[in-house]
Amino acid sequence: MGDPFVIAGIELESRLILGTGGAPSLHVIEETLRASGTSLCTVAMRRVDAATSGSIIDVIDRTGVRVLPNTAGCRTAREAVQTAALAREALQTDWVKLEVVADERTLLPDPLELLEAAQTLVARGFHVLPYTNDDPVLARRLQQAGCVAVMPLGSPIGTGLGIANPHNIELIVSEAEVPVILDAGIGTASDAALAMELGCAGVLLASAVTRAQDPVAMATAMARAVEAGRLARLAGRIPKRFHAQPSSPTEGMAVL
Amino acid sequence: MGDPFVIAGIELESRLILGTGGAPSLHVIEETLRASGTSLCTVAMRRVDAATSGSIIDVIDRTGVRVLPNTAGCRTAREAVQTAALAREALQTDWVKLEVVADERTLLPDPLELLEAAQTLVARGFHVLPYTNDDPVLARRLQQAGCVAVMPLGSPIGTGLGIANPHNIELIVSEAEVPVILDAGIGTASDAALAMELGCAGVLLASAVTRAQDPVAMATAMARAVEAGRLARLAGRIPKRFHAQPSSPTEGMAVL
Amino acid sequence: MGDPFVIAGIELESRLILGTGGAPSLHVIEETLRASGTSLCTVAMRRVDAATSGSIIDVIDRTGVRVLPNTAGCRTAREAVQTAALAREALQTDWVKLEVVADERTLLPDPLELLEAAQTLVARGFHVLPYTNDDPVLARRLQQAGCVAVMPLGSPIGTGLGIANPHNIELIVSEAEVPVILDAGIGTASDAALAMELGCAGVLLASAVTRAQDPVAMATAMARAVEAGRLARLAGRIPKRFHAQPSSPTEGMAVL
Amino acid sequence: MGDPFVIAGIELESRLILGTGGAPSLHVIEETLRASGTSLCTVAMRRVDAATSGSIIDVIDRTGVRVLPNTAGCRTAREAVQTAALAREALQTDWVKLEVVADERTLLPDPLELLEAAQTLVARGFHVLPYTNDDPVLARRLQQAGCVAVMPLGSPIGTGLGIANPHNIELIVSEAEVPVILDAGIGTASDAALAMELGCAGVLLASAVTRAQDPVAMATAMARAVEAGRLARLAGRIPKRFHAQPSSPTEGMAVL
Amino acid sequence: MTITLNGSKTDVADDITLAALMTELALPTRGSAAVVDGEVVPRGLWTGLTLRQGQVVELVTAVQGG
Amino acid sequence: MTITLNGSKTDVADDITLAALMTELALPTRGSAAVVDGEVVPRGLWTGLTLRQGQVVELVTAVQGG
Amino acid sequence: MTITLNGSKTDVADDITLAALMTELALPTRGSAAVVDGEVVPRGLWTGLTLRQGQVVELVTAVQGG
Amino acid sequence: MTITLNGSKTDVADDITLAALMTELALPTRGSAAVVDGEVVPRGLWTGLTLRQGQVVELVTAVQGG
Repeated sequence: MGDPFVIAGIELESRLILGTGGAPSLHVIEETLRASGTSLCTVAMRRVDAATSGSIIDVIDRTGVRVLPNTAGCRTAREAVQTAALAREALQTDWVKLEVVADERTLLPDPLELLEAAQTLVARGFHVLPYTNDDPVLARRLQQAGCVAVMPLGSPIGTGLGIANPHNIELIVSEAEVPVILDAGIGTASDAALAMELGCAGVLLASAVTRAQDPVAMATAMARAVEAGRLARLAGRIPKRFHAQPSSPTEGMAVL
Repeated sequence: MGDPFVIAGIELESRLILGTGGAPSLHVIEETLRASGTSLCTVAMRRVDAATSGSIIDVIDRTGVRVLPNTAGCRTAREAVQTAALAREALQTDWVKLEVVADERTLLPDPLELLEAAQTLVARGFHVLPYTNDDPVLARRLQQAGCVAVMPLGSPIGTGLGIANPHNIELIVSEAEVPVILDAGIGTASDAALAMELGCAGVLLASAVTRAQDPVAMATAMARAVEAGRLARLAGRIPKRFHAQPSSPTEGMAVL
Repeated sequence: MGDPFVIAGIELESRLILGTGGAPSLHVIEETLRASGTSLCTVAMRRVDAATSGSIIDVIDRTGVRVLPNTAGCRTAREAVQTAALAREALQTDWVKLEVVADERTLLPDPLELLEAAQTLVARGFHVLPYTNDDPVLARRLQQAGCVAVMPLGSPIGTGLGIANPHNIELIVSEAEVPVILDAGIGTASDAALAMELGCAGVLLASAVTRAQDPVAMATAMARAVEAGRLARLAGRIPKRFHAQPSSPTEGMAVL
Repeated sequence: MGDPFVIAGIELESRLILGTGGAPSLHVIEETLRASGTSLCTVAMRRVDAATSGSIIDVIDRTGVRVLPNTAGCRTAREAVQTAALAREALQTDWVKLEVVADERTLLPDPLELLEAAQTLVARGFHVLPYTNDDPVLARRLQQAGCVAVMPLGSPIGTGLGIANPHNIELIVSEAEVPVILDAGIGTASDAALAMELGCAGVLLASAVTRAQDPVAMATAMARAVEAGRLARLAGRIPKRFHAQPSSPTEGMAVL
Repeated sequence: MTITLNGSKTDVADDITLAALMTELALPTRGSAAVVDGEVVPRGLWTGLTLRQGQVVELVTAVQGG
Repeated sequence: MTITLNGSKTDVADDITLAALMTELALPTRGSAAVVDGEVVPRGLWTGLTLRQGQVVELVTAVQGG
Repeated sequence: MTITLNGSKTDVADDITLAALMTELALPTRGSAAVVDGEVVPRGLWTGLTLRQGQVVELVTAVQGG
Repeated sequence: MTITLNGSKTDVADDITLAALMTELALPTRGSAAVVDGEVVPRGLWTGLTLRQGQVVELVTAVQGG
C-alpha cells in the first residue's frame, strides 16, 4: 500500500508486533501468529527447563515470523545487557526489545537503568527497541542514544487500560525520527486503532490477545484495528466540531 | 464468519452502513461504496434539480448496494411520514431511515415527533430504522413501536466527537431486541471500533468518510474498524486492572 | 457576591440543593443540611407509617431550609400530577421536583410522561423543576412548557458516574432561559465543580452526600465545590493549549 | 480541621501553593495571594533589571506568605544547583522548587538532570521540592534522594489540560512517603479538586490564576476547590455503580 | 364502620371526619395530606369531611427522599 | 395551463399527464416520485393522472444524503 | 566433577565440553545460549570449551514472553 | 576599572566592594544575591569583597515566577 514500515532498514509487512507471553499453549501461539499476520514477535530468555515440551522457536520458525528477544524481568542495566548478549547468541539476532523495569507492581521502566542499558547495547552493535514510559523527554534521550525505535507504553503492562495519556504519545510522535511503537496497556481493538491514529508506526501487544477469551479471534481483530487506525491517520480525519453539520442537502426540501 | 447481521429478515454482508451525503462527487461516492464493502447506503429525497448531473441511484444500482432513503430535513412527524411515502414510491422499498430533527443547530432528534412518526410508519407497513438520541428510554419506546432497528447517536451529526456517552449505548444494547446501530458522531476508525465493542450490531456514518481528506482510504479504514470492533466484542477482551501483570515468566531468570 | 441564584422569583442563598434520601438518620440529615449551607432540600411523599419516628419536616423547619417535594417513584404523568397535588396540600408549596421515571433499573425519566406531567402541573399553577435526561431538545420542550428550571442528569441516579456527557450540558446551558440545575449522578466534589464550570446555575445531589462514609464532611465539600465551580466559571478560565507556556520569565537568566 | 499539611516539619495553613508568574501586576499578585489564602508562593531568580519597579519580595513579605524560590529556566543540574544556591543567599531559605526542564516547547522535566540536581542539593542541606513528570518510578527515585515532597505534573506547564493521567497520580500517591503536590497543568477549579481527590496533599498552580480573566476570583475558586477536594477525599466518596440506585423510598407509594 | 386505609381494611368510628382520623393516628398536620376515593382533599376540608363506609383513604406524609 | 411545480408557477400543456410531465423533464422513473395537491401519487397512477390548471405538483428524486 | 548448573550443584563427566553438556540435556542449539562464570559464551566456542570443577553455568533458552 | 556586570562591560570605581556596587545600583539586600567569577558570594562576604578589574559579576534578584 505504498506505506512501508521499516525498522533498522528491515521492512516489516505488518505494523502489529505480537508478544507470545500469556498464551495457554504453543498451539494457540501458532494460531494467533498466523491470524495476526504479524512479521515480528517477542520471546523471553529463561533457564532451560526439562519440563518444557516443544519449543517456541520451532513455532516461530514455522510461521516465518522474525523473532525479537526481550529482556523482561531485568531490573538493572547490567542484567539487561547480559540478557541481550545471551539472546544474540541464542537467536543470532542483533535486535532486542529492551525492558528494564523498576518493580513488580507497576512493571514500569526505570528511566536511568533503561537509558544506560540502551547506550551500552547500541555501542555493542545491537538494534535496540526500548520499552519506555510515555515521557517525551526520555523518548528523545533514547533516540539520541541510537535506538532504532521507541516503544512508549499506553498504560502499565497487562492492565488493558488503553492509552492513558494520548497527549504524550502525540508529543513523542511529533518529534520522533525513528518509528514510535505503542507498547503495553492495549486492551481491545479500538485502543490499537487509536494508537495508530495518534501517529504511532506500529503496536506491540501480548496480553490483549493471549489472555483474551478467544485469542485467535482477538489476533484477527487487532490486525484489522491496526490497519484501520493507520489508514485513518493517512486519510485525514474530519475536524471535531462543537455544533452539528448536516450530511444531507438543506436546499430543495419538497413542501409536503 | 457465522455472525450474520440481519435487519427485518434481510441479512447484510457488512455491518457498516454508509451515508452518501457530503461527498465531492458521484465518482467518489462510487469508490467509497466499493472500498467500504457496505451492503446498505442512505439517500435523501429532494426536489428535482435540472442542474443535477448524473444520478446517485445509478451509482448505487451499479454497486449492487441496497438503498435506504432517509427523511433528513423533516421537522415534524407529518413531513417525515410524507417523505417516507414518497421514497417508497420512488425507490420501491419499505425501508426508511427515520429522521425528525428539532433544529438546524444541533440536528438532534425531536423525541415526540420521532416516536409519533415511527408509530405511523410502522402502521403503514414500513420497516423503520429511526435515528435517535442516546436515551435508553426512547430507544425502548421505539422498539415497542415496532422499529426494526434503533440507531442512537454517538454525538451530533457531523461533529466527529465520537461516542460521547458510552454508558448510554451499553444500556441500550443491554436490553435491545433489535439491532442497535450507532448513527452519527463517528469521526475516525477507533470511534467505529468502539461502537462495535460496546455491543452495537452496526455503524452508520457519512461525514467521517465523505468529508475526510481521502474519502476512499477512510472508507477502507472504517470497514476494517467495524470488523475489528465486532471481532473484539466476540473475542472477549481482557478485564481492566489497576496494577500491572507480567506477560513474560517471572520464574527461571538466569543469574547473570 | 452580586451573583444571585433565583428560581421562580425566589432568591436562594446557596446554589447547592440537597436531597434528603439515603441518610442513616434524621440527625445526620440535620447536620448535612447545616454543613451544606443549602437553602432548598427535597422530600418524598409516602404513606403514613406508624413505625416512623420523628419527622423530616421538623428537621427541615428547624434548619430554615425551603422544602421541595418530589414525585419520586411515579411512572406516569397521572401519578406524578396527583403526587404533586398531595405535596402541595401537605407542605403548602407550589414548588415540585417533577420525576417520572421509566423503570427501576435505570431510573431514567420517561420523556413523554415527563413532558405531559409538566404541562399539566404548570397549567395548575405549580412551579415545576423537572428531573430530565441530558437531551437538549427535551430540555427546550420543558422550558416551553413553562418549567421554572430544568434539571438534567449527569448520569443515572445514585451511580456516582459524574457528568457522562458534558457536551450536552453545555448545549442545554447555551440556550437555556431558566436556571439549569445538574441533578443526579454526582459522585464527588470535582463533579459538582465541573457542573458549575459548564454553566449550570446549581447542583442537586443526595446519595453523594447521604451515602458517603462521612456525610457531613462531604456536605461541606460539596458546598465548597459548588462555590469553586461557580467562581471559576465567572472568573474565565485559561484556554487549553497543546504546547507548554512558561510561567517564569524567559529573559534575564543569569549566566552561571 | 485536624488535617495538617506539613512539609519538612513546617505546617502550612493552606494546601494551595501559588506561583506568582504571569500576573499582570504586583498589585494583582498581592490580591491573589490574599484571596487564595495560600501560605507558600514561588518566585524565580533573574538578573537585576533597573526597569523593574517595585519588588515581589516586598509584596510577599507584606502578605506574610512563605517564599519558595524556583530554578525555572535551568536546563542542567549544574545551573539548577547554582540557582538554588543564589536563591538561598538572596532569600535566606533552604527550600527550593527544583525545575530542570529539557526544552522550551514542552517544558517537561529532564529526568536525569533533575535527579542529579536533587541529589546534590539534598547533600548541600536544601529542602528540595522537585517539579517532576508523572512517572511513579522517577517520583520514587526523588524520594529516595531525600526530597521533602514530590510535585508531579498534571499536564505540561501552562496548558490548562488538567490531569492527563490520573492513574499515574494515584500510583504515586499510593506509595509516597512525602507529600505529593500536583504541579502544573491545572486549568480550572474542578482540576484542582480532582487532584486532591486522587490523594494529593496539595496543589501548586500559577497560570490558572494569574492568566485567568479575573485572577482574584479564580484564586478564591482554587482555594475553595482544594478544600473541597481534600474534604471529599477524607469523607469517602460513594462507589461508582453501573446501574441506578434510588434515593427515595421504594416502599409506601400511595395508590393514586 | 370499615374503610380502606393505605391499602388495608380498617375499622373506624362511624361518621368519623378526616381530621379526626388524622388526629387519632397522631398524624402531624404539617407535612401530611389525604386522598379520599382518588381525590386529593384540600386542607380546608379536612374537618368538614365525614368519611363513609367503604371509602378508600390514602394518608401520606413527607419522608426523606431524593 | 399553469401549475405550481416545485414552488414555481410553470406553464405546461393543457391536460398533460403526470407521466408526460416527468418525461418532459427527463426525470428518471427510478428514484423519482410525485406529490399532487399534497397527495403522494402511486407509481401506477402516473400515466393515468391528468393534471389540471392550478394544481400544486412536487417532483422529487433521490439525492446524496446522510 | 560437580558444577553449578542453573543454580543447582550438578555432577557431570570430568572435562565435559559445553557442547557435550548441552547435547546431554537435549538442548536445541537454535534458541539456546550459555553463560559460564558470568561470561556469555559465543556459539563458536561451545565445542571447544571444556568445563572445569566448580564452574557456574547458566543455560538459557527462548520461551514465550512479552 | 571595568567589570562584566550581568553580561555587559561596565565601568565601576576601582576597588569597589560588592556591597558598594549593590548599593550604587539601589539593589535591595533582601531578595538579591551575587555571583563573582562563577562563585556564589555568601551574604556575609559582600562588604568585605573587593572587586577587581575584569571580573565577571552576576547580580540577581527574586522576580515573579512559576
